[in-house]
Amino acid sequence: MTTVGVDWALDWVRCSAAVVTEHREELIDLDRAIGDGDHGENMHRGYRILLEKLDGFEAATVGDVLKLVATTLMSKVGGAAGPLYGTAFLRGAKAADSADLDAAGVAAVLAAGVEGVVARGKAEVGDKTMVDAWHPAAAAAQEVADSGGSAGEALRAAADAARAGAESTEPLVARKGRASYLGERAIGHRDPGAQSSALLLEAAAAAAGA
Amino acid sequence: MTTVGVDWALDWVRCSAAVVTEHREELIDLDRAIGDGDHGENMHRGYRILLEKLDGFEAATVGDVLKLVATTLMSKVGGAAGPLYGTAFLRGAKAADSADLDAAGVAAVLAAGVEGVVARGKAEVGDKTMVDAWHPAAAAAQEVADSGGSAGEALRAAADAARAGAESTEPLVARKGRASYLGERAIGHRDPGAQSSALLLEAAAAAAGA
Amino acid sequence: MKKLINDPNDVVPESVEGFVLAHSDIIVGSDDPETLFVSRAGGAVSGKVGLVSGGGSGHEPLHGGFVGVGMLDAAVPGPVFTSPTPDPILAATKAADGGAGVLHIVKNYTGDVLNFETAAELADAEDIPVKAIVVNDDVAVEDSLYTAGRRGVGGTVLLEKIAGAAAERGDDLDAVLAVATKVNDNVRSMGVALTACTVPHAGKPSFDLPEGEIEIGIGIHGEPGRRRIKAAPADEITDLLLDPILEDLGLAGGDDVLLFVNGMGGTPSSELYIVYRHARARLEALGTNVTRSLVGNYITSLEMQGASITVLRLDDETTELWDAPVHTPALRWGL
Amino acid sequence: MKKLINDPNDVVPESVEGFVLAHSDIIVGSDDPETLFVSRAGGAVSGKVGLVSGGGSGHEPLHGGFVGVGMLDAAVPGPVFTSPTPDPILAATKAADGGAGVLHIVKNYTGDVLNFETAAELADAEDIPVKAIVVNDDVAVEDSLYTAGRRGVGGTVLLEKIAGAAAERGDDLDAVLAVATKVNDNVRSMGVALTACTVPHAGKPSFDLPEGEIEIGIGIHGEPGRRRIKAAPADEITDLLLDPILEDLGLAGGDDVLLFVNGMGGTPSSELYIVYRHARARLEALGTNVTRSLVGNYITSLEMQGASITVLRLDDETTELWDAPVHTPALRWGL
Ligand SMILES: Nc1ncnc2c1ncn2[C@@H]1O[C@H](COP(=O)(O)OP(=O)(O)O)[C@@H](O)[C@H]1O
Ligand SMILES: Nc1ncnc2c1ncn2[C@@H]1O[C@H](COP(=O)(O)OP(=O)(O)O)[C@@H](O)[C@H]1O
Ligand SMILES: [Mg+2]
Ligand SMILES: [Mg+2]
Ligand SMILES: [Mg+2]
Ligand SMILES: [Mg+2]
Repeated sequence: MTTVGVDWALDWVRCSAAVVTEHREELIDLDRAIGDGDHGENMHRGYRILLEKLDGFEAATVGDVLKLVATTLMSKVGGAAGPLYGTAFLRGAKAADSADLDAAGVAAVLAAGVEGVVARGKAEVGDKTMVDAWHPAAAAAQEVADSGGSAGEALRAAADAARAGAESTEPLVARKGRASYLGERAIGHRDPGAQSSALLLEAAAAAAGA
Repeated sequence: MTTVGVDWALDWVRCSAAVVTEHREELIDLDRAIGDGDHGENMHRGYRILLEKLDGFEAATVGDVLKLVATTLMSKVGGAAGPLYGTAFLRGAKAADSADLDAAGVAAVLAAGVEGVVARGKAEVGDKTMVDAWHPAAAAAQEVADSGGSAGEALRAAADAARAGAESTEPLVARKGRASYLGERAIGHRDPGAQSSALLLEAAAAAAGA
Repeated sequence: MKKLINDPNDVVPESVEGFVLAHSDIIVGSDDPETLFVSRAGGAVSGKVGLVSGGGSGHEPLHGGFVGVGMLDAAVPGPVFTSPTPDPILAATKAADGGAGVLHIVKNYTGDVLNFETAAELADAEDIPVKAIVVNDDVAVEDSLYTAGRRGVGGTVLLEKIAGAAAERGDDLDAVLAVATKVNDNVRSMGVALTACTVPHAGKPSFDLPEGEIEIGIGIHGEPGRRRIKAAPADEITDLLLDPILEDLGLAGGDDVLLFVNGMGGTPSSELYIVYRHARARLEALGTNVTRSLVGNYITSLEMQGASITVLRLDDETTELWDAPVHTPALRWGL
Repeated sequence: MKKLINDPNDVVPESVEGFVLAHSDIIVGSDDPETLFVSRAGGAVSGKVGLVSGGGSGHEPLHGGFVGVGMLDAAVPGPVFTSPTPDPILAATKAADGGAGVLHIVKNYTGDVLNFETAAELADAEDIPVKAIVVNDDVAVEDSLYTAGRRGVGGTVLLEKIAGAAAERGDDLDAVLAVATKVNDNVRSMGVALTACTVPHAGKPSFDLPEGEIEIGIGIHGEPGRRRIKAAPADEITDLLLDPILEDLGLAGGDDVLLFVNGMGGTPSSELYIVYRHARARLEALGTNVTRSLVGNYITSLEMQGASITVLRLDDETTELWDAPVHTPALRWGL
């Protein structure tokens, strides 16, 4: 797809809800290892409620959908992930106030999202957080846009980069969030928030058929 | 031995301390199954202190020794077994106020002991308590006395009867003590107090070389 | 076995030592470790009936946690799950005697009954009048001539508070015994274990309870219960505990009750409140008024996971005595 | 997983429902279950600074158990181990506001900090002045630019009591914040886990801790600690917890301190007193005066076995505020 629009955004939410449900236990186990074991349940709770809210929801722009995602995650997920994802989607929504997004639009949404996460959480790349998935994803989308690719291609590149980014957290010591209390003991474990971010971005690509 | 005296009584205490130490865990496990898991430790504590008290203890009669046993168990064992054994040995001591006991004397001591346990604990034979060991033991000693046997023979018969008596508690439902709370679930388990009684009476026979 | 202890032999004396230090404003320990007991810091209250309880350790805060103004005068901790011997009970009885006699509050276990009986005889020989109340509120146990009778469990806590208030207001020994008897007659309990506990000396759990199974009708000494069932939702378990209590107590609509949900030591209080919630709904559906409540770890079994429910039928007198000020390490209000 | 619960989804609301029913003389629950919080039965106290705390559930009695006269005005329970969202925090803030502003008492975890921050912004938009104290007393965590900073643990309980008393005596928002800051600056904690806990939704223990091993430097969310060691006697473990506290606090001989030994939920109180005994001896050997003590389950991790030690350096003001009357479900004296 050259551009993605409101239908894609709605599909993104639905696909996200599906992968979050499917990977609920995996995310719980990742969080049990270096956190407190709630990340899968938190994300699952948020997306379950989000799905309900989608029923009869009228959106004119991609931003409308992303704003619903933002406020729902903010008010239903809790923990660290809730406000961070909430802010990411809120900033993303502001960057997406049109009916359709091309590759540059996709890249702008992702860049705004990363900025939101960083603004709230103060984490840098390499701190073993969701930033390690979002940051390369936004960069990869921007590259596709720069080289004239489609929105779908941008989303696929973002998803691939996010997956690699999530994997890249495994050898790291954490410097933010709960895993930072573990010191060296966090080494060898993937960050749950980076993994859920990769799942959400994979859902975004899937929703675009990319 | 035709008669047993103060030396035997002192040896009985020492042999008892040894078997109680050796069987401490077995008694704990029996009590874990149908009680609260302390019987082995309780008996062990009592006899350890008793051994210390034996050091330099001067006794003129078997009764003097049994009285020391009685007061020590009474004041150091606690639980149900402490007062019951305490009373048994106290009554036994009163029945043994001579330097030497023949078979009839042994039988009289054991009979007085059983009476003490029953007076305090109100249990009958078949209630799955230490009475199931002491009662046949006293009866067996009396039989040996009646048929003109020696003190050693009386103690051996008592020990054998006590062991059989302890075994006989296995198929029973308990009607006294902690095991009575279990109803049918006590079936198949040997009563810990009957088992410790059998051990003590075996020690009595061993101390007489019987 | 995982415990925050040093030598198993030192568990009780070290724990009591820490306990006395932490609460030295209101309690003292006995001078002689051979006759270990704790009593009120101020000594016996002249002219007041003294209240003494005790039993095996491992049920904390029972009984030491209930020594103080408005409740017990002295408590005697035995070895873990083992009744104390007569000597320390006698020493505690003397320490609690303010000249008006002493009430022994004894949970109905053969060992406790026998050792307190002997101590009472010894006290009598020293001219201290002693009466005893034997608490037997556990409906899990059949009360018949063919058992040792019902065990004393959660009702003991409520009885110690209410009888303590009666003594504090100046009742004489017979009157305090009468109040205690009224509480014992109107209180019933039943417990459940999700996991077994481990006696330090034994080093192994008191019974094996596989994942997915629970023991109904458990006592407080890690004895197995009357039956083992599949794990069930809290509301169902609550019903299994409450039904025999209600039946035995014969509650009538309009009765006032105190509802006490007790933790066995290893259960989070959040779970106790889930049990409380359903028990309360059941009682209210019966037309009973839950006018007083107590939720928490008050009579425990070491680290056992589980709970017990106790229901006490109240009247004006027992309600007033429950509300009276109390200042002990584990129960405190109005002071 | 063995728990006295019904559906894992209902653990928090059902537990809070039971909790509110059991303590209806002093607390109320919010009307809207979507913004779940508990607050004082009488409503906001006019002219008094309101104190609001909250965080993931599973640490009971923290924080709901500390709502009442002399302590918190409202508490917000999130899902188990998950910070509540801004909506209920805002609702609780409004309920606690008596016109003198509101202090948010926040334990230092990314989730808590972020959600309370958002709620404070929303409250500000409704003209309720909010200040926040972020409690970070856990010396198990390195406090550096390269971590999320120290966690808030046991010190939170002491801070809520002392700041609550300051608000109750009429201090204004800045003054209450100053007292809270003083407590936070003078308190340090460290914990140990003997067993892991199980989040109801996860259904599995938060980490595997084999027989014979313990986790030193544990948090209250079932996070693994900083290191795992062989099980050791209680006195040794106590030293391992106390040493970093003493070092970080830089106690001097002659200092007055409050010694707080906290149970993680599944540890019998008898074991806590064994820890207390040794910690107290250590402090006294340093020439420190243990003038106040607290021993019990006050900030827990579900059914985890383990304990934490907290030491607070006291001065005359904080001692007086600690002693001031308090009447909450979990802490009560003088009333
Ligand atoms: N400061 C931060 N910046 C970015 N992401 C963070 C930060 N702190 C935590 N996270 C992310 O949040 C995830 C944990 O989310 P979750 O388990 O839902 O919350 P909590 O840690 O409060 O239990 C971590 O895996 C990490 O990716
Ligand atoms: N009423 C009784 N009469 C006779 N023996 C009894 C009675 N009650 C208990 N016992 C004996 O005491 C034993 C238990 O002793 P012990 O475990 O030391 O005490 P406790 O039951 O108080 O833990 C039982 O096995 C039984 O033999
Ligand atoms: Mg988490
Ligand atoms: Mg026993
Ligand atoms: Mg016992
Ligand atoms: Mg969390």
